[in-house]
Amino acid sequence: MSTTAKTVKEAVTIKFAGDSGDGMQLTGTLFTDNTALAGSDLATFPDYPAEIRAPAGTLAGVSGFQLHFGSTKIFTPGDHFDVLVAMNAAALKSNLGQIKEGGTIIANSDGFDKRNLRLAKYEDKANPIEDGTLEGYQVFEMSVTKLTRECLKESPLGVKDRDRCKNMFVLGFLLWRYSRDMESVINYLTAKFGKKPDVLEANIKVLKAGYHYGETTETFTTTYEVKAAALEKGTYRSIMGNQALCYGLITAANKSGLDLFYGSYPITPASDILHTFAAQKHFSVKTFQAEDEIAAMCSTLGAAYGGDLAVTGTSGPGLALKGEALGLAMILELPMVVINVQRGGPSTGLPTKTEQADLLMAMYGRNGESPLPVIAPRSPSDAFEVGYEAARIALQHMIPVVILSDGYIANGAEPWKIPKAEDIPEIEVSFAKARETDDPFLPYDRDENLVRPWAIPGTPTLAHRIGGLEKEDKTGNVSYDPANHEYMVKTRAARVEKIADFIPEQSIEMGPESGDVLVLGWGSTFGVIQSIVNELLAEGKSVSHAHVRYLNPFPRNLEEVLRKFDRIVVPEINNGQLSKIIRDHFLIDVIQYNKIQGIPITHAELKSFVEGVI
Amino acid sequence: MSTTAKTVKEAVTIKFAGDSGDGMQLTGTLFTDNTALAGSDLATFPDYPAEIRAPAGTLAGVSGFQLHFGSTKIFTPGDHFDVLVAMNAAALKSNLGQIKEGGTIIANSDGFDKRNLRLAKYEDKANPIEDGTLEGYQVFEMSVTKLTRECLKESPLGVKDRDRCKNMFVLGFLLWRYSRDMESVINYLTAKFGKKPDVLEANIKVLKAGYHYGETTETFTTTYEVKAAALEKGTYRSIMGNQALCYGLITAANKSGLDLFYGSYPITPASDILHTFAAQKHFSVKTFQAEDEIAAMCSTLGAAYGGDLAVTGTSGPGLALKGEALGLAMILELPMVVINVQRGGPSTGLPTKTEQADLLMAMYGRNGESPLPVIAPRSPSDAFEVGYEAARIALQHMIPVVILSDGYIANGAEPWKIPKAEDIPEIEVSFAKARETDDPFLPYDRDENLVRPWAIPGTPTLAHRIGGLEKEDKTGNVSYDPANHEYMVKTRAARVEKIADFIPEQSIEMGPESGDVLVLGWGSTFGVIQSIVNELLAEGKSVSHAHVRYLNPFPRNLEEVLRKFDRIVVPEINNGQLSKIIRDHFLIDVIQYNKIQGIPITHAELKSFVEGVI
Amino acid sequence: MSAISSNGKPSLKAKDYATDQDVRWCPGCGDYSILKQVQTVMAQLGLNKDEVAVISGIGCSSRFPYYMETYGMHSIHGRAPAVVSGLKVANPDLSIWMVTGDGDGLSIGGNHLLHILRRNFDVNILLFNNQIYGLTKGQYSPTSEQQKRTKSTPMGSLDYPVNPLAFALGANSTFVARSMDRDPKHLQEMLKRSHAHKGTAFLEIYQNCNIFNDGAFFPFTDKATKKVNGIFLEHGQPMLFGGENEYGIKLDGFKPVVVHMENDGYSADDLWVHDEGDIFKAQILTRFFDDPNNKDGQFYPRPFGILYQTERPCYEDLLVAQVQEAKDRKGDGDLDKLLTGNSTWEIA
Amino acid sequence: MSAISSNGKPSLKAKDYATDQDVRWCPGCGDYSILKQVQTVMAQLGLNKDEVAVISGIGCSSRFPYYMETYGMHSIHGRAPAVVSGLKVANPDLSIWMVTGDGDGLSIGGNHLLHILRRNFDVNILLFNNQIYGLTKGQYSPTSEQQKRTKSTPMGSLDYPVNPLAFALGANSTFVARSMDRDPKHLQEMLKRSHAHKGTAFLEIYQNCNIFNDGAFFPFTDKATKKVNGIFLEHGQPMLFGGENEYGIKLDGFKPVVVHMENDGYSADDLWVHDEGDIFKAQILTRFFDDPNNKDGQFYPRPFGILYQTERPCYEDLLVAQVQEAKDRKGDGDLDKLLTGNSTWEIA
Ligand SMILES: Cc1ncc(C[n+]2csc(CCOP(=O)(O)OP(=O)(O)O)c2C)c(N)n1
Ligand SMILES: Cc1ncc(C[n+]2csc(CCOP(=O)(O)OP(=O)(O)O)c2C)c(N)n1
Ligand code: SF4
Ligand code: SF4
Ligand SMILES: [Mg+2]
Ligand SMILES: [Mg+2]
Repeated sequence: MSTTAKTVKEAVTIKFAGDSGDGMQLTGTLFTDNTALAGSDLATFPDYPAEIRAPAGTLAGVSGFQLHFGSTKIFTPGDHFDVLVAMNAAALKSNLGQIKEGGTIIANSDGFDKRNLRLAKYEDKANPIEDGTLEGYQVFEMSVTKLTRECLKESPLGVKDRDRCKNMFVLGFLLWRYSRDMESVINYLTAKFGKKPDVLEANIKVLKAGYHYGETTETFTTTYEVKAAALEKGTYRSIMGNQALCYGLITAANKSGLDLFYGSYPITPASDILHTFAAQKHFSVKTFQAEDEIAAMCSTLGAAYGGDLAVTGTSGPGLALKGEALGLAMILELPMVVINVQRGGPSTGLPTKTEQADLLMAMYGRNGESPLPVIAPRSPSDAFEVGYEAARIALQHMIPVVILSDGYIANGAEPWKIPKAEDIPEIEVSFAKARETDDPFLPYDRDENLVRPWAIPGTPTLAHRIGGLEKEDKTGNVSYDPANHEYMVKTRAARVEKIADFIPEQSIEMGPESGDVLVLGWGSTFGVIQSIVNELLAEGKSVSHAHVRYLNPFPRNLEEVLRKFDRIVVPEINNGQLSKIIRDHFLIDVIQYNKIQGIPITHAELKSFVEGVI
Repeated sequence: MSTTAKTVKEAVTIKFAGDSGDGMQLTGTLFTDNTALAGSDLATFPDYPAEIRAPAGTLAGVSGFQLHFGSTKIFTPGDHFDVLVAMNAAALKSNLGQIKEGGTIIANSDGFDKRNLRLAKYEDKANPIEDGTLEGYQVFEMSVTKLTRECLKESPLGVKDRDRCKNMFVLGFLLWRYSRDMESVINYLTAKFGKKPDVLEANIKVLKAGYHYGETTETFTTTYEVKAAALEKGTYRSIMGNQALCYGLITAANKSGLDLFYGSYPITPASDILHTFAAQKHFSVKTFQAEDEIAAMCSTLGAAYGGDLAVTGTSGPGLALKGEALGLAMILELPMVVINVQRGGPSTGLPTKTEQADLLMAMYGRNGESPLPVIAPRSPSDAFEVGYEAARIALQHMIPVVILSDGYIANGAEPWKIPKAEDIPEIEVSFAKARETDDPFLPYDRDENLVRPWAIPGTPTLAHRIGGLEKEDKTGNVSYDPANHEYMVKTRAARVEKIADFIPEQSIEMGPESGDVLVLGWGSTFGVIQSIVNELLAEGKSVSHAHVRYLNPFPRNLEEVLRKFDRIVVPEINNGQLSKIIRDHFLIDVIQYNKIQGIPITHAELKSFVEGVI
Repeated sequence: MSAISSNGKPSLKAKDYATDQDVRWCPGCGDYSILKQVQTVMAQLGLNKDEVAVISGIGCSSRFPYYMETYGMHSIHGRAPAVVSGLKVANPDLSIWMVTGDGDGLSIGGNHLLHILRRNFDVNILLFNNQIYGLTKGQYSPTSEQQKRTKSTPMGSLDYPVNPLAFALGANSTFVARSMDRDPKHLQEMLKRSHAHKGTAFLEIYQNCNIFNDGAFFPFTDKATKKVNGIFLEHGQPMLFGGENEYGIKLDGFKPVVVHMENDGYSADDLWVHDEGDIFKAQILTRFFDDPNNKDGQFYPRPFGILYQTERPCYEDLLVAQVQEAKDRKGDGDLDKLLTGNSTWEIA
Repeated sequence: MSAISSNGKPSLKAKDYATDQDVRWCPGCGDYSILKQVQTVMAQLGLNKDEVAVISGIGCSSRFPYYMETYGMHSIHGRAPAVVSGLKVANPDLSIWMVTGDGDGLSIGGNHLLHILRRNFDVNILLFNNQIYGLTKGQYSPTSEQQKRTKSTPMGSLDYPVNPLAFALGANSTFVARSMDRDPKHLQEMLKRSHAHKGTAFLEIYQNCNIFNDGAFFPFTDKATKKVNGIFLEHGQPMLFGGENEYGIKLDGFKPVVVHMENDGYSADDLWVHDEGDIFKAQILTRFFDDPNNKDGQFYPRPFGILYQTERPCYEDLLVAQVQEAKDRKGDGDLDKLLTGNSTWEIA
């Protein structure tokens, strides 16, 4: 039994940082699962290097995983770290700036040899651990590599495989430090390496070594505990944004009794959507890796014509390419879902970074009058509902729906209270039926919601032609008639407006219904806005938070909601795009807060900005 | 000598309408040239059938040419016709609606036989000339076909060729009716058919026959005269929009000492730009018919990198396809001109009709923050200046400039006072020069106007790399640095704003500097706005006209100009796109007048709308 | 495909496949004949109108679907192959006929054509080759001969042309054939063979654009000259041509040689016997008019018929099988299982 | 291209063509070797850095320009051929090297590749074929073998692969060759030949992606196996391969047959003699590993070297000539004449 004191903490942020090869993503994920089991609320954020495998030991090669967990509600992965795990010099250097004052640094001293220091560009190879650079921090040096090798000296594994275990040492140590047991990790390892007993044994051995290293080494005098958070009862899992989006869409397909077609061309950060769907073929999911984004879009509208729940996904440059074909999809009035996982732009931009700068393109990036519904998830788990919602709107209104996610949501993970399949409503879909009569079928004859029939090729008596030329009302025949054109343009706009009758009204997420300041957000800024508004309210400030999921059409009551506040702050990870749309729609001025750095808005910077506005 | 009385008229609108094969475009053009020589002001508008050669005699096959000329200033081709020339039943039927009350119809009775009546879908082949349909109009029947054959019965030509001359009969008749001489036409015919004496003779013979038919036939008691307009002194020619655009750009290339590269893929109504450039190779114009619009855009930015005045042109669907590559051009900061001749959308839409619905796509149709300058011509001849202006801005600011023309401007013609080459200013272009120093060349080191150097491959000591990834300030090296990204995004926006220092301030075209109503237009609505404001002012109303050529950035004083009026009316051939931008920029509400019928706004409808607003 | 039309009426006539829309091609356009042959063949095959989809891009040729009383889509320029791919995946039982032009299919659409050919979806592709851009009023196309003077090339075009059938072979097409608008019988035959082929059938159809490129194929359609300018390939038959088969083609190694049977004293046994299954000989056929080695401009007749055909699994069948295999392995997807995943925890 | 660099210094070394940017490929990536060979060859050819432009699309391979101390552009995915076309027209004297990948060049960029090949701009195209999408972390590519299991195809890919060299021949390429990252000498030789070729030189380079598709070309690079698995083509030489040229290839009509020289008792004279100018034999070479008729899975070695080469005028030269011709005919453009046109009138 250990003699160390135990301190209870409300919330902790840990950053695991090391070389791409050091397995920090896995370490972080396993610690996260364990944390979740312990009942904390949490949020995570991985940041991968831009290159596939940047040279080992270099700054470009640093891979990180950030975890923020606590006994209170956790909204973001956190601005600054209480603890930094630095497996080598580069990892330390590239994260030093974000450690809290007096924060803890756990450094693998074996990662600070001459070579590593040189690669990390430490001038004349001065070791920051020794030269006082880290003054003011609590630094724990551990010779992780040596210790790992030491405890595996009997292992039949080769050196390379042995060294691979070193992340388990760190993990074990942290589990001890935060008063956890090792069970969940051991289960994982057993499931993964069951067939490789040597590897399994080695990993567990090192894990335990790390754990006991904490217990036994006198240097470490305190351990910590973060109590369970008051989360809603239920069964939880951790889920990532791209994954949640796929599950939402598969659920929609299942609930509408349709096959799901996914036509896509790989692109960061959307590729995982293709990978996830490709693994779910037993849900009648058909994936098609097209030759480019234009083919992806066109195959998707082809599949929609054919009667599938058709989905395509891409990122900014890909959506730009899809513009023309998306215009065709729009005029054809076929149901489909178009996912755009936004990344840093313009052009190729910052492929591995996050941004919200494709909103205007999603709204206006097509020739002619070509409005489409646009909706955006606000967090990784929210993407599940948004995926389902997009499909529902597409199918019930015979219209392509654009989903605007982003890299931060796509790769972020958070706990998710798992819904029961039976609790999720069915989606009514009825294909047009064969007719008795001989008079011509009218593919553009609309119902009271301006929705045309979905007539699937192969259905008797419904043969009809559609295309990209302006079409006559009802018959869908090509028409150059001036009045008809205006009527159809207005009708296509009205179709989008009509959707507002079938979506929830805009709600205030937090704070009073009216007052001085409303912070109005969309997409992945949800977490940070929640956290600052939460604090400001606690400090007795008059501030509220509204978050727009339905960007087109807006909820009917949005204007009303906005007019109840004196000042409206719109934080965006772009140069002010929602702001433009709000001004245009309501002639209401807004106060923009724009950060365009490829990274999320931090709690601190947004809070001080909003404080300045109150 | 004729005994007929002569009436002087202020302005006349004539519509020449016939089968695609009847040569109405030529007839109209020749009469127009003759009219111009007579010193009238004028405006014309051709409307071709959507199909290449719709079946002869059908409504779809009707080809028309509209001419509005007068001794006062002429702003538009006119809403309604004083005279309709109808070569067959279909031509009559599809134009009847637009003839003024008591207007004149000159009908080729040979075009009203059973077959023609059936093709024109006249119920049970009732002849409108006989069944009273045309009551209230002054109808002149001439058996043009027979008369033509008659006067050519000695001609060695075959029947087909003889019949081809029948448009000359009509032309001759109209020349007589409007007190003209035949010289200009005879000159044209001589130049064209000099090598085919039989054809030449036949055409002249028929022309004169038509002329004398008027003189001698007792039925026609009056002729008309339209006196010369008070136009600015000088040498004039008639010019079409696409042609003027090309001439403006060739002039810019010539004045900047650069070769002109035009990379394009054919598309209606932009194809003639390619055709025009292709015929000017002796101006060092190099045309490249690319495999698609993406290749057109990329070859254009390649040529810009190589040091040419690089230009590409397309219409809506093509611009949608260029979006991604245009984003690259933007981040590369290379000079080029991108022409979009707008047509009816969305999707393939109405290819042969006009529209202004690509403004928002031009502004926002690219991924990421990707602002570009956008300018628009207001009339066919104005396209000359706009072409030159676009090139000037592109070259002086190292930036792609988007020109938004439309089908109405592209195919419309108007008199143009020919400028002297020597009076057109040079455009300063200086490529970066070879350096003595060995320190690295900085491709993104900007001058005080935020303009980077144009360093042409092949220049010693300037080797450098550019690309679509975010680049470091000055060096242009790939950079993932957050602060640098924000700096570069803001700088690219500032570059566009900076252009406002180098363009004229917004002027009021007509009417007081301040007052009740300002009619704010852009592009091809110029003529119709001028004409109604002109009339309203004459009627003592308080109304003014401002026309925005520079859509991005706006002239510095635009807001000031707008705020001087109580109400602002924005007429657009779209669903309200400039309106959106005005509201967003200035939080000034506007009164939209939107017509989305693929045809220009008429004088009458706009006037009554604006009257309603005053 | 049943021989009985959906509404229980007996088999259909050609005109039953026509819509009520006025056909908007120029009088005399070769497209009329192709339309007629397609309708005729569908009637002969007894195709069910409701189980046929005609998909096109943009161009005069691509107006085709509007005139077919079947399902159809007039999509966007060059993208029909991608639309077809998605439709076929969603709806594998459809008989899909794709119509494209030399610009639509080989200029803007070349990439999609390449990929549909290699994936081998079971569709029939009809490429109307008039060696010109018709709809945009007469610019040269990728199949136009070099030096062609058009609106966009007043001094003559510079691009070396695409050889559609050589391209198709290079793209691993499983069926490569050529026919023409002016030979209804042959065209019908080729349409039937295309339909019979399981996989992507690529049929180039010479089509006269009498407005912008009149007579481009005159030598092969004109009564007086066609017999000697064209050769009609038949599997297993010696390569004979000319009015009375007075000419033949034999192979000297890899070099095809045109001989006069009588004058040069040859018998059918001496000749090259056409083998639809031989991709290398097919390559030679595609270059009868485009052989870089034929420096001395040796004359060869233009081959019509099926140059090459082979069997290969179709993409949609492989996909269907994979979905089935997944279900066999994992059972039909269970939502709760999917949503729950492998690692969960309880908040009590 | 002078052998003296712009700033008057004597000829350059390979390293002089390297930039100051850290190379960001994975350790062990085949791209490193290719970069080195290109730099070495440029030094050997004495290319002037300022007269070289390296243009690429997007992909790991397309990072190439950042590492070359020449002019360069890292453009967008698949579009490099179009960028190159415009650049070459504006600047015909540049030595342009285009770098692309199997995804960049044959998936999204296939159409532009087709058209640059037929137009025959004078550029060198290096297609790094690693049979995978590297930059996007391991999806199958158009050149991946069927049934390949990747992130996007956990049950195996369904698409029948593109055969890059067969595609290039079908696209009327004037120079078609293959080499590999692991054979520096041969790669350098091929790079020189590409540079020497006047026209679009299409060089496929087998490149190992040791992260996502390691060992894809192992048989041709492994000491033990390469000799028997690859054959190095030389114009005018008999087709011999194997460590001591113990194997040869002869042609039975159109069928290539691998023989053991000694055991089967053959002499060099019995063998197929490689002819770079023969497009039909080149077709056979492109299908040594991809012959639909090779049902019985006959083994053939993989050909490396120049499969085919021919001469054809380059687009940019024809264009330059046309502009000159226009000037000769009409004289240098006179603005006033242009603006005035043929029919004017005076307002006095
Ligand atoms: C994106 C886009 N680019 C260009 C066009 C204009 N366009 C329509 S058809 C066509 C080419 C037609 O040629 P082809 O495919 O040979 O068909 P044809 O008219 O000759 O039958 C072009 C360039 C278009 N409609 N869309
Ligand atoms: C328009 C667009 N679509 C997709 C992508 C994502 N992407 C980048 S590289 C690439 C394919 C890379 O494969 P390859 O061309 O073989 O190059 P490699 O990385 O294997 O060298 C893809 C799909 C992109 N950058 N742009
Ligand atoms: S333009 Fe040519 S291809 Fe088009 S319809 Fe007319 S004749 Fe046929
Ligand atoms: S992913 Fe493959 S191709 Fe890309 S750098 Fe790494 S090893 Fe090379
Ligand atoms: Mg064509
Ligand atoms: Mg690759």
